[in-house]
Formats: sequence, C-alpha cells, structure tokens
Amino acid sequence: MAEIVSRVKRDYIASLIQQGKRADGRATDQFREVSVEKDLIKTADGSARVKIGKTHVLVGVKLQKGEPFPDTPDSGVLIVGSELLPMASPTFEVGPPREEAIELARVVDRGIRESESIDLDKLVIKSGEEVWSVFIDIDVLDHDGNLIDASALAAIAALTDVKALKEEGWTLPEFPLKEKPVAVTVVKVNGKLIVDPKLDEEQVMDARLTIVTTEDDSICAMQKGCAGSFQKEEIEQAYVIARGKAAELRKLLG
Amino acid sequence: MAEIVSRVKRDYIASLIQQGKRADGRATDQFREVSVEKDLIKTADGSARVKIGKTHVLVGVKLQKGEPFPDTPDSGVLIVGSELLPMASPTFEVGPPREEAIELARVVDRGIRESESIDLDKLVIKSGEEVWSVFIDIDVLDHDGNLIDASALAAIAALTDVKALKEEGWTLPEFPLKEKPVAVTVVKVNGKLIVDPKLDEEQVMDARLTIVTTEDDSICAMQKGCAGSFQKEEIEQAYVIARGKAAELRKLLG
Amino acid sequence: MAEIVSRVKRDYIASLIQQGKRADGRATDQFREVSVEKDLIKTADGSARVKIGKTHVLVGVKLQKGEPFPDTPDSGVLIVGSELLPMASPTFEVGPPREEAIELARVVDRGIRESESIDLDKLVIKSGEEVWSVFIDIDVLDHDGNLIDASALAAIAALTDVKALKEEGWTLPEFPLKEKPVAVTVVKVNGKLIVDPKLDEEQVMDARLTIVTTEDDSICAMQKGCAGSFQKEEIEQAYVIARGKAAELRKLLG
Amino acid sequence: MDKPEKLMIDGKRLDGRSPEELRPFKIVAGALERADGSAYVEMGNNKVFAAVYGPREMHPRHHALPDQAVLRCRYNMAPFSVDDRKKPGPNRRSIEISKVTREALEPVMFLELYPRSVIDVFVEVLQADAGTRTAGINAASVALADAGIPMKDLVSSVAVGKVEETVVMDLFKEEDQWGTTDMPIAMIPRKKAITLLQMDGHFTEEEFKYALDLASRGCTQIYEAQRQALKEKYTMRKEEE
Amino acid sequence: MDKPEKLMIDGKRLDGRSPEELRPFKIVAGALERADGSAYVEMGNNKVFAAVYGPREMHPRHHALPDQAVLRCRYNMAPFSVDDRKKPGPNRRSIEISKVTREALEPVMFLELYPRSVIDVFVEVLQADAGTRTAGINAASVALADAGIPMKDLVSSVAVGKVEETVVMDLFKEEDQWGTTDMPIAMIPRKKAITLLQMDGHFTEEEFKYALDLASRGCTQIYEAQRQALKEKYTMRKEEE
Amino acid sequence: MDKPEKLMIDGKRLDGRSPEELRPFKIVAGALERADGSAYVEMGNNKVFAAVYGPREMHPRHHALPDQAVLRCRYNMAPFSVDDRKKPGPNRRSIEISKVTREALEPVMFLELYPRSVIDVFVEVLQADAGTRTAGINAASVALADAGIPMKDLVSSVAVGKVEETVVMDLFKEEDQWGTTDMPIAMIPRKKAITLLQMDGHFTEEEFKYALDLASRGCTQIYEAQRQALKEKYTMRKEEE
Repeated sequence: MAEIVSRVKRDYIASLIQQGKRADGRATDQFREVSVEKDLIKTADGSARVKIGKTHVLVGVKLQKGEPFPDTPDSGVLIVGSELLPMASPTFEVGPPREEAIELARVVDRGIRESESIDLDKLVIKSGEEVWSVFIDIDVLDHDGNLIDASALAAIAALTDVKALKEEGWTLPEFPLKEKPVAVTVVKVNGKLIVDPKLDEEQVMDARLTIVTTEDDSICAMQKGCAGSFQKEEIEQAYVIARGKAAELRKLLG
Repeated sequence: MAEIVSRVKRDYIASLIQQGKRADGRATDQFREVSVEKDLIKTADGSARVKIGKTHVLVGVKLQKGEPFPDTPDSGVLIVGSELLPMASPTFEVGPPREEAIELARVVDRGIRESESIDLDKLVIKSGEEVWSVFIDIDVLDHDGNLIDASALAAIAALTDVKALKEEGWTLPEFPLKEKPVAVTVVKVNGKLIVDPKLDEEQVMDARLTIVTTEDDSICAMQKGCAGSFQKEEIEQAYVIARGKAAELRKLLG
Repeated sequence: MAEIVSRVKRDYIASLIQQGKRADGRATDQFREVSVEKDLIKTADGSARVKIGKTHVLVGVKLQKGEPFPDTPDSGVLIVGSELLPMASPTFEVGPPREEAIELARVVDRGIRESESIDLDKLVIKSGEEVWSVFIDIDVLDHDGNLIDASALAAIAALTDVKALKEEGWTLPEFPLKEKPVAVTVVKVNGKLIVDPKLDEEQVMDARLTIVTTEDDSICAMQKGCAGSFQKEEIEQAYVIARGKAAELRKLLG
Repeated sequence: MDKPEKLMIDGKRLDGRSPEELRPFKIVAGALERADGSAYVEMGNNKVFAAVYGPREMHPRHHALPDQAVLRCRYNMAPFSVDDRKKPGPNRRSIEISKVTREALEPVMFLELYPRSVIDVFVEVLQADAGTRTAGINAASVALADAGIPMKDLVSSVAVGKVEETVVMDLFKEEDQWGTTDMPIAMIPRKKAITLLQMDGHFTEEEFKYALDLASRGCTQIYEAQRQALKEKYTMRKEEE
Repeated sequence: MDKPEKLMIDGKRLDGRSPEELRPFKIVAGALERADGSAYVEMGNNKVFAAVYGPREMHPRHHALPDQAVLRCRYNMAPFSVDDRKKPGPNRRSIEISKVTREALEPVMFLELYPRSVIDVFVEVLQADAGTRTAGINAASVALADAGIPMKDLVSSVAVGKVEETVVMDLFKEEDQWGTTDMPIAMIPRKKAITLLQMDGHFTEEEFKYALDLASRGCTQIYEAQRQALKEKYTMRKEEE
Repeated sequence: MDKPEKLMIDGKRLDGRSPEELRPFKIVAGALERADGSAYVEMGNNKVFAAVYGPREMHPRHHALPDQAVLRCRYNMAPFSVDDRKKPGPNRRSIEISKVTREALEPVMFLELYPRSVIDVFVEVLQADAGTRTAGINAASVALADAGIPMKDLVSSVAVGKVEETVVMDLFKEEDQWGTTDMPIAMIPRKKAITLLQMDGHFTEEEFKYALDLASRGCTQIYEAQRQALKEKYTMRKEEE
C-alpha cells in the first residue's frame, strides 16, 4: 500500500517540476539539508546516522569471524541488510523484508562491492577456513524519500568509522577501506530530472536512476527503478548530475 | 480469537468472585482436582501427564547429545518448547507458536533455569564441544484454564521421571535434578485474588501473576500477564498464596 | 482452488466413460501420445523431458557431495523435489509446495527408492562422512492431467541420462542404475477404470491408484488418492492394467 | 537400533506374534474434554489421540465451499514421540499423511450436509511404533462418530507387510525398519471398500493379493473394537443421564 | 566478556553507582518525524526509539474489535545493537517482550474510545545495555502521549535486581549478566499500580518486598523526567506557533 | 571453474565472438500449452520459458487496484539450472530480478485498461549462462504479446559489459564471472527508451556511453527476432484455421 497523496497535490508537484521548480523551493539539482554523524553506537564496530531533510537512516557495521564462501576462500565476506522499520512510515509493515527493502540493500551492497571499497582480500584469517565478515545493517527510522542515497551514504560513512579491532585474529593497522563510493539517485518527473526526491515527489516520478560513482568519477553501479523509461540522453545527463552531487556528498564523509 | 463467553455469564462469574465465591463452588484459593502421572512415554527419557480439572497437559523430556552454546562451553543445554495443540481448544489454530505459546514455554523455562533445578554443569561430555541437551516439550491436549501451572508442574514431574541413560557418553549415576520449582498463578478478578482459574474465569480476569517458588519458599521467577495492574499489597498477598499452594502441589511430585 | 469445469461438461465426460468411451476418442486403457527426450540441460548431470499429451514435465538430476544421513552412513542420499510451477496451470499458486506437490515428489521418490533403482551403497565416498547426493528435481511446465506418471517417467528417464562424473571422488565407471520402475495411475470414474486421465477427467474421478512396477512386474510402490474408494477386485484389475502399460512406457526409456 | 539377525524365528515374529496376528490394541471413545468428539488409540506401542471440531464456520471464509463442508485433517507427532526428537511443526511426511488420512475418511462422510462449514480432525501421536497413520485413522474415525457427525460407516485401518518372504499383519517398529514391505490400508470393512492404500517395498502379484485379504481381516477386528468403544461411551452417557 | 571478580566494591557498583541509584538517563519527546508520536530514551548505554501510529484503520479488518481499539506493540533490536550481531526478524524473546510491553501499557489506555481501530507502538533498540524492555516502555509511554492519544497516566519502568546479596536499582550489562536476579517492573507511579512484573533469579520474601519499594522509587524519578520531556516538547510547540 | 588466463585473444572472445556480437539465440512464441501466452528463449546456453496469465481476477482481492491492472512478475530458477543446485523458492536475488523485470515491462503496458485485475508473468530459467534476466525479459515480452494483451511495443533486452578493457555485447558465463563489468539493459528499441538498466563493475564515462550504444544495437537485433517469432506463430495459426 503506497501512501496516498491527493490527485490535486500530485498534479501540483508534477507541474511545478515541469517548470523547473519544486514545492519546497529547491532547485532541481539541489539536495535537502544533509547531515552525517558518526560513532554513535558502541555495540557496533562502526556507525553513522544520515539525515536528508526528514529522512533518517542509521547504519551499524559489525565485524565477525566466520567462514568464507566456498568459491572465494581468500576473501572476507560482505553482507548488507536493511530494515524499513514500520516506525519510519505509515505504510511500512511488520514482516520479512519486501522487494523494496531487498532492492535497497542490494543496491547499497553493489556500490560498496563493485567499487572494491573494502579490500576484502585483507580480511582473511585463515585461507578457506576463517575470515572477517562485514555486516552492514541499515535501519530506516524516518522515510521522507530518497532512501537509497541516504542509506548508501550512511553505509560508507559507517565504514569510515570502523577502527582496527582489538580482537584475536585481527592483524591490520586499520580497517582496509580503499574507496568511498557515493550513490546519487536522479528522478524523472514530467520529463524533467531532479535529485533527492522527497516522498511526495517520489509518488509522482516516472522513473528513477541511481548512479554510484567513485572518486575518479567512474561508475561502479547503477539501478533503474519504477514503471517509466529513460532516453539515452537523459541517462547521460543523469550521470553528469550524479557525479557532481556525489563529489558534494563525499565531502560530508570527513 | 478468544472464546466468546456471553456478557451475562461473564458478569455472573465476576460478581460471584467479588463475593468470594466461584461458579463451581471452590474457595478462592482452591485448586481443582490435580493429578500427576509419570512414565507414560517410552520414546521419551522422562514424561508426565498433569490434569487440573479438565485441563490436560503432557510433557516429554528427551536428552540428546549436541553442541553447547558458545558462551557457556561448560554447561548442558536446556530447551523448552510448547505446542498449544489445536485439539485442545476450539480457538487454538494450526500454525507456528504464537505469543501465548511462546510465553508459556518461556515462563516454564525460567522457573527451571533460574531455580537451577537441573545441574547443567554436570551435563558436559566434552567442554566446549559436546554436551547433553535437555529438551522439554509441552503438549497441551485440553485447555480449560491455568495452562502455566499445569505445564510447569508437568515439566518438573517429567524431569523427576528421567533416569540415568544407558547411552555412550552418559557417566552420571542419575539425572542431576537439584530442585523442584513449582509455579502458581494468582489471578485478579474484580479486585479479588483467586488461584487456578478455569477458562471462563480467565476470560474475566483483570490480570494474572505467576510466581515460581522453590522448596525454601524463595522466588525464582515471576511473570505478570494481561491488561490490568496489581497493587504492591496484592503482589505480596499473591506471593503468600503461591508459596502455600506450591507446597501442596510439590507433594504430588512424589 | 480447483479449475472449474461446468457441471454439464463433467456429466458428459463421466457418462461417456461409463459407456467405455472418452471425450478424445481414446480407449479406456490408452495413453495420450507420450514423448521422452533426454540430455537437454547442460547444468544438470542428467535431464529428461516427458510430454503426455499437453502435460509437460522436465526433470533435472544433480549429483553433489554431501554428508550421509546419520542412520545410513554407508549409503548415498536420494532427494526428490517438485515444483508445480504457476506457469503450468491457472490454479497453481506461487508459494511453498502444497500437499499436491509434496505427494507428487514423495510418490516419485518411493518408486525409485523402493525398487532400489539406484545402488545408493555405491555412492559412498567416505563411510559416514561423505557421499554423493542425488537430487531429482521435477519442474512441471504444463499441467493437463496425470502428473504422477509423467513425473515418474521423466525422473527415471533423467536417471538413465546420468553419465559417470569427471569430478574428484567419483570412481564408478557409470552411474549405478539397476532398475527402471514405472508408475501407472489408474483412475476410477463412475465405476470404470481408465488410464492417463486428462485434467478434465481428473476432475470427475472418484479415486486414483498409482502402481509402480519393476521389470519383473512386481510392485514396489502404490498410492491411492482422492475422496473415493476401491473394491479389492478393482485394485487387482488396476494392477493388471498398470503392469501392461508400464511395459509399454518402459520401452520409451531407450 | 541394529538390525536383528532374523525377524522371524520358527514362524513367530520377534514380539511373539504369528504372522496373521494384530498387536494388542485399545480404543477409547471420548478421551478428551474440549473437542466435540475424540478418541484414544493404542496399537502396540503407538499412543494416539484424535479430536474433532465441527461442523463449524470456516476461517478464512473464502476457503469454504458453497455446496459442502470441507474436511481438514492434521496429523502431528509430538517432539518426544520418536527416538530422535522431532522438530515441532509440519514436514513433508506429515503433510502427506494428513492428506491420505483425509482421503481415507472422506468416503464415509456426508459433507454435502454442511455447506460452507469445516470439520476439523486433529491427530496427535504421543508415542510412535510403526503404523502411526493407521492408528490415527482408527482414532479419527471413532472421534468423528463421537462428535455425532453422521457417517455412512466407520473406517478401520491396519498396515500389512512382508518380513523375510512372509506376509504379516500389523508391523511393529523393527519389522517396519528392517522388513521388506509396508502397506498401510484403510477400509470400510462392511463394504470391503478400500479408502487408503499405500505401499513401499516389494510384492509379487500373489503376495499382494494375499496381503489385501490379510488387511481386510485385520480391519474387521479393529472395526469391532471401534464399535465396542462407541457403545461403551454411549452406555456410560446413558447411565449418567 | 569475562566475569568480574566482584560486582560490588565498598558498597559501590562497578560503574560507581550506589545500590539505589539509577543510571544517567535522557528522555526526549517527539524524536522522529513521520510517526504520530515518538520518543527517544537513553538509560545508561541503552538507546531506544519508540514511535506510535494511530488510532488508525486495522488491516486486515477481521483483526479489528467491534468495541475497542487494538493495541499492537512490536519490540525490535537492530542487528548492531548487541555484541553478537542479531539476525533480523522476531525471535521468541522479542515476541515475549512485545507482549509484556503491550500489557504494561494497556492499563493506562482508553481503548474503548476507538472501536475497530488499531494503535501501533514500535520500539527500536539501537544500542542495548540491560533493561532494554524498560527503556522501551518508558519511550513508548511518552510516544503515546506525544501522539495525543488520551491516557489515564504515564507508565514508567525500571529493572531492579540482586548483585552479590545486595538489592540494586537499574542493572547495567555486567550486573545483568553476572548478578543473581533481574526484575523488570513497570508502574503507573501515582497509582502505585504495577503493570509489568517479571523476575528471573532468586529473592527471599524480604528482598522481594524491598525490591518492589526500590522499583517504585526508580519509576517515580523516571516519571518526572517523562513529564518534563513532554512539557518541553509542548513548550517548544507553543513557541513555534 | 578456474579463471582463464585471458578472456580476449586477438580481439576475439573465448567463444569465438567479436566484441559486438550477440550469442546465437532462438525465440519461439507460444511454447507452452496452458498459459494464455508463452514463449521460449535461448540466448547462448540460457534456456528460459515465460508464461502469461491474465488479465484475470486478483486473489486476494484487496491487492487489486481500482483504476488499473496489477502486473506481477515472478522470476524463478529451476534447481538444476545452475552448477551448484539451487534450493527451491525465492531468494533476495530472485526477488530483485522479479522487481526489475516487472519495471522493464510496465512502460509498454496499458494497465489502465483492466482495472481490478492482475496480469501474471512467470519466468522459469531451466539452464543458466549469464544474462538470465535479459533472456527472461525477452521471453516475457513475447509471451505478453502472444497472450493478446495490448502493448505499446515489445521490450528487448541484452547485457553488455567490459572484459579486459573491452566493452563487449552479451556476456556469457566466463565473462560474467571474470570480467570487470556487467550492465543488463532493456529497451523499447523503436523509441530508444530504456526500461531496465542495472550495472555492476567499472565504466568510465566514455565506456558507459559506448556501452549504451552497443546495447541499443543488440536490443534491435533481438527485437527483430521477437517480431519474427510472433509472426511465425500468427502465420501458423492462420494456416491451421
């Protein structure tokens, strides 16, 4: 069940965007206020809170010893989970994660994995037997749109918060973080591209495209969503927007 | 879905209790007839059937080799499960255990665990690797109220029925049972406290308090239930009732 | 939800059968056209497709190393699964297998297991530690009746398609297939016995009996289904029909 | 449990029975308090309760049928009923047995009398010793009658099998595990109508025919005990009145 | 975490508190944006959010009650809130805590005001340090008030326990793990009505009575802070107007 | 499967293709009997069926929408379709692919024509060889047309990627596993509208732009084959009449 926005309001939001304006006065390529806080959760090895406007996401990272996957005996394990907590929105329900939560976790996972952000090869304790597993868990506390960007930013922020462990089996001087991928989702409404959609803007969007870029502006992951389509030119334009915004957001990681 | 009792009947039951009387003529602190039978199930290592009035519970205990929990390498494992069988009541449904069944098992578990009824430290075969697991499974066959007391009594009765095993790895002369905790549930109706509520009395109760006591009358576990509340004096009074009734019930364990 | 056939059509089908006739002109003991194709799936170690009329079943066999069951340390493992794919019928639903799919897999399993079709004792790599597991997975792609016979035939055909592995741990010159059991389901409609019911015939059947026979005509498994009953004479007659049809179907295995 | 050297010695079985003999059994009608009907059955070391609720309203309603009652059966084993503790909840075996139990009972029901409703049959195995499904059907059949639900007749059930080339009645655990063949059957004994038939193992045509006869004899004996159990319950009720 | 040699030294606890002392705590009303009411609570190292939605329409509708609202509570721990990562989803412990949380809050609700509807209370533990259920109840109580849902009073909660023969207030992690007894309590402090009471461990009659008194004192302190938090929220709102 | 030393030799790929070349493929419309529409697709060693049912009544009804049909997609892999047997049932990967498959097809649907109903698309992968989701979309698109459901156009799909610094068309298994980048795309080729776009790996801006062009060329080739398959099916039908 999606949250219901009246047709009048939907039409208003969509027609504003067509004119290059937004209901809250932002420019089409402007994010709401973004804050990043780290080191909040003592029980986690790294943690971060990201707020984008009223959207509020908390990510905790835990490192635990475990077995490697049989086909990658010389690599640590990366597992990303997400919970769209029912407290975060009147429409999120109690129960096992549904496709929206699964897609969120998998897009965040791919950005980190494909940018080789974490040097998983360094997280081996004993080849084929014991490795460090990196659990990245996303808790969505308030949902007012743009969950992917907020979650991906919180995840990479939490990873930058991970310190060298003091446990047996840990031999590295620091957590082997090599790259800070940043996801930016560009959304198409009435033929216009905007960034950082609020929830009511998401309800009028035709399609969205998330582009995860690394520090050299190359692309490491993408995901198109929703029932609409993009022209090639729109996608190229989205990339230009995304790499610009990613550079801004990356500065907030400290 | 709770069983529906007509408002007239509910009012009748509740007003009787307010006068210190009960529909079936019992005193407020009187149990229905309680029977305890043991050694009924050959496939179990210990078993007991408890009937309290029309309530009928069968418990089987099985000892099996298994791994200890990582944080207690030198302790056996205790696992209590319960099934509110759909045959036991028109309102019990087929399916995974719901909160009522889970609470039942956990309260029985706590009484046994916290009284250190079983000397789990003696159930180690090889430290950190192999221990005896004690599975206590509660089968509720007929539900006419007061399931917690009946189940807890059947569980401890079944434990007294466990003999020394003849299996490899068993070295004890007998099953290391040290204590016989007994649960007594005191229920508040219209400001009065009664014991051993029948199902129709449970349907008019404001609150219930289960108190598990050991042979020296000290308390090892408690659980308040239902939407009402207790005054401190009521709780102290409930404790006095519970320890008296526990002593009576404990005699039935033989 | 069963597929709904109008009462008129049901009566027509049933009264035809009572006269020893069938809507599609077949004799009561006549199968629809049966085809068996093998070696279709490269990712499987053996595979076969069986079509009986419009019923279409694909079976893949995979051999994988695994642990033996604790009570049979010197035997390989046989596991049969089935999926009544929602694409196969408007009434099959997405979700975990329901009783119909479970019964299908278990009847196929029993025919293979009880005829000792596979010499599981030869599939041991290291006694008590490592054995070959034989996974037989049934994918039902089109359901127009008689799924048990089609699936059992596809399963045994896929087993005849398994070649000696080239993996470490495999030492046998060929897959140890000793017997080719064939299932034939005889269905009772209006007191008459017919074979190979189409879906609309299944919807008017009183009862069905699946008889799995081996090459010497002895019986290795049976399963009665549906809400009706059989007389002893009907069962004996069903056996005679089944062994005759099994011999015909077995020829198709090549 | 190691395999015994022999399962038959001098024509007798390991528990002393002849090949044609049933295990001792016991059937009690009305064994539970809450259910609309119930029964308790022992067959050898099997201990089984059955309970019946209904006809009652179906929940959720869209599972009801407009022209008849739905018969639902649930066969369940207590975790302690077998040597290795059984994890609670249904598994593939219990789902299949629930299905064939329902199909064994349906031929004697008048489901068309109760459109839109459900009749629930619950079978609980407390102690298992081969043949639990047959014990469950025997109990369920009595429980349905005890619930006052109109039935064409009772259903009676027993397993026959083959042990070292001998066809035998009512297998017990060792025979079930180490014998060649297991064939559970349920019948409406007076009509000789077979409502459950499953078989695993090996039978020649002759063995199979003889096994059907043997099962028929066993079911008839059980049928008498089922009727007797219901009579005793009915008499007791009368006396209480 | 190895067991410390002693849990009390010279009458002081390992974190420096006296036996009768609460951990530092913090209560904020209206801590979340989307929920109808919310709160954030720290008790020692516990960090807990609560959110309330409702009264709203119940889905699915047949779970609604004709004469009152249903109160639903869900207690959940974030995977990273404990030392060993917690697998997402409910487990037996969280289902029990959800139940007792609901029963701790029900005595102050006027559920009969909202027939056919549901009030949802969600508790999320972000960082756990013994006593999460009491922190959750404290937060939930404030969140309900923040949602503007009529209540008879606030519910306040704390755990008391026993550590090396001393009855102590508000256990922290080491005391919870290595101490003798844990007794979480919730009260309506002004009525002295106890709405949650659980206990694990060992109490003599005297210890138990003293523990009830101690809990009552703790709840009263928390109650004042809950009221203060709501007042601050209300004042801020007024100022914003 | 060990990593090959090189994935490109003298400008050719390990299966002999040039970088711009599609694998051999085969598209058949109407490949199944029961479904309202169906298709069978091979792309390299992928073997995939798609079936369509609907528009039909939605169950349960409260999932229906008042003003349009719901499009439901279920992507599923047969247990034997991959090297290591896949456990039956959905997993996180298949749930995501089901979602993006639906979103790839929705832009060509007229869902508003069938309020309150559902259109079901089932994709079954029998043999997998990299690019199963693209093969599934190609099959589903044809199956929808075969079902006679009005569509704006067909959707065509292919994955492009990067292998040792070369952007290549239509990855096969070794390239998918050992290559740098995988980018599955679906398009409405005549409108150049992109309806599916996912990417894992590494692309510079230039590579990315070239990859989009390459994908567009691939989709156009597949589009022709899809139309041809439907034409053949239609012709056959005509001949049968």
